[in-house]
Amino acid sequence: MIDFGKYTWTIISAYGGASMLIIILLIMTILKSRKVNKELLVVEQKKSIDAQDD
Amino acid sequence: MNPLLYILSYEIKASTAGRSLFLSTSFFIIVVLTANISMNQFGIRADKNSVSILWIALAMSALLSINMIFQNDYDDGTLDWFMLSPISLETIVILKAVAHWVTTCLPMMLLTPIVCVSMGINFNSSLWILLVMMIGTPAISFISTIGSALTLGERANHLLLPIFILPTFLPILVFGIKISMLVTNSVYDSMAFLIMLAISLFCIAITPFITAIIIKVHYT
Amino acid sequence: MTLTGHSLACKRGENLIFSEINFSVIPGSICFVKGPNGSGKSTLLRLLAGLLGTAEGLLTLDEIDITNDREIRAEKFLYLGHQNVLKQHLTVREQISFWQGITKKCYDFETDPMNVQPILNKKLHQCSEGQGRRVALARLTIEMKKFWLLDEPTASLDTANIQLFKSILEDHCSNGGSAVIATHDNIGIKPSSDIHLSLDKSSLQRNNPFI
Amino acid sequence: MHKNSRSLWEFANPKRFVSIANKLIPWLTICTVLSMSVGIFWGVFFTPNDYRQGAAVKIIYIHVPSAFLAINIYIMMLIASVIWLIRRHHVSLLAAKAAAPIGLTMTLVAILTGAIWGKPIWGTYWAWDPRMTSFAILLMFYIGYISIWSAMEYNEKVGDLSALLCIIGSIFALLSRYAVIFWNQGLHQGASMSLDKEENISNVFYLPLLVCLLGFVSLFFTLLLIRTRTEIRIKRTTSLLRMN
Repeated sequence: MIDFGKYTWTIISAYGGASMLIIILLIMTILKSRKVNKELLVVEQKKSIDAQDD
Repeated sequence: MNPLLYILSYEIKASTAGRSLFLSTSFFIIVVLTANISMNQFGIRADKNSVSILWIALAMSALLSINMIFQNDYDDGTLDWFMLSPISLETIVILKAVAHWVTTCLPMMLLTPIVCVSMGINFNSSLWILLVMMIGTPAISFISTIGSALTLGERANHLLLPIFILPTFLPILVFGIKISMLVTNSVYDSMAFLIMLAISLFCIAITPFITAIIIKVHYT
Repeated sequence: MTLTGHSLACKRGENLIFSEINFSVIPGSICFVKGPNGSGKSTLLRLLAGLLGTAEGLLTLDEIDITNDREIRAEKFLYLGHQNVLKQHLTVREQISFWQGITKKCYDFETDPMNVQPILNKKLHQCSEGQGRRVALARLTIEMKKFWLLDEPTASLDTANIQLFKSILEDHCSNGGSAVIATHDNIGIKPSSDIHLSLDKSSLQRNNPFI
Repeated sequence: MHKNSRSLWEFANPKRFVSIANKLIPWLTICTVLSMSVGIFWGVFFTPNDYRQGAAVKIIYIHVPSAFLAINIYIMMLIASVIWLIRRHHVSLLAAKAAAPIGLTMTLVAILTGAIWGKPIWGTYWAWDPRMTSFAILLMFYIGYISIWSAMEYNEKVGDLSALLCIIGSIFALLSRYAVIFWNQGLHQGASMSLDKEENISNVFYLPLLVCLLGFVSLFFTLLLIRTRTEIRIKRTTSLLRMN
């Protein structure tokens, strides 16, 4: 299917390696973003409950 | 006597009394000898082309004593005292760097001609290497103050220091090693000498200001 | 010379350590800084010494604004914090002769106000905490500055040595000097004024852009 | 700052930044996905082979954009650090912090693809050619910058230190680069993306490369916005917790 003659593996490994690195970065970014967002929501909710109590 | 000279001699006295002098020079010798011995065991002769070992050992031993430059002063309050004294912080940094040079780089340089013998470098060339070191090592001492100031108060993270200080030695190391190698092969490139001198002077000129700014950051 | 603070405030990052500190120290008087742990006593002394920036307020010396004046402070103030400003591997004699050399003044070995004579040849790391503190206090009598800013000066001193400290303090005051001292110990001197710091953190983080 | 003033400094307000970022992120994501897939498909399947390098030239569509980003992200961090030091805008500092891992990844991608490309063309994965050495230097300074953040807890002091480190790093990185260039002029071809493109690279490769570049740049901005938003939220969480 994908055929670039003698360079096939060169190109596949370059693209594969590059996309792996970028996907690792992407996943780490998204996971951290979600985790932090959750924590913030919890803290903010607690804050607003405290404010109502006062 | 001038108060600056007083501080300088006090610094030198304080750091030699702490035996860091002995430690960093012996570290230098140990690194060079270990490298030479292990290279000779594997059939590669440590010859005049291995002169780069000298420079790497020198940079490493300078690194070893970096956190002594400001950390001790920070811990015992001397840095507070310097901050409050009428002498500007930049001057203090210069004195510190000179003291560091005298107590760590100078002894190592004096040992260089002896160590060079183990690599089969003739005496004449080793004097030239000494000259190149003379140009390069003050810059190493000055750059070291930056690292020392950056990690002030971060006791747990002494590993942090080599990570960002070793790369800043690069310009000096690249020139120092290359010129030393040329010199041992009897090639004398005066242009390279001059450029190395320029780089060295440039580093010496900017680092006191940078270090002073970094120290002030710790005090705001 | 009167040192006056007009509604001083200090910030660390976005945190307000204290604010609205007013005081006045006239010549020959002593001012104690009082307050619970963590209320910013050390911070106030460091701010007076010039080691920290003033966020708000003015510090004046005889009506002259010295809030940002480094030279006048260096000339008039002597700050001694928790640390002793001593090098671990030098002897007491070397340490004292360094101060003498740099200030061009002499320590009075005849009367020996801080009783350092017996430990002159000891290295600092061989000295006990209290002996180290004594050497540090000996610097006060060498440098001869008008204002002493002392943070826990009597920490780890025994009663006999507190008496020594009291006598150099009284000497200092009778010569027209003054001192701002943060301490929990009872030195036995009646201060002419107090600065009270409280642990009130309600005004904390009023300028935090993240909230 | 006045509430209605329209200037760049509006972004300096963390809340405002987050709300703008929330609006921008979906669009940027679409832009990234579109231009990257179009650019790479176009480049890989619909361009002819280079007459000298054969099909290996197709690596250019990731190599050049990632190298471009690796250098420019460092410059962006440098500018953000200077803005922080002068105007004390937290968002600027946090953006520099957030950009560093992206820059590191891009440097790694550039080095990796370059090595894979170099093997069939030059016959070696790695040569100490000035441009490759520059990337090695860049890598070291990225690692230094990230390590200072990871080693210390966030506060303004560490912010100042990291900003200064970024400035010092760029001075010494430049010095090292020219020190290396002084001693060896290398085998790397000249810049592929300079203004006089005719000299360096023909049109057939240039257009898809531009699309890829757009894709990488918008990928960078998407990641940067997400990461900066995360950093702001962390800061907000800790500030709220400390208020109790």
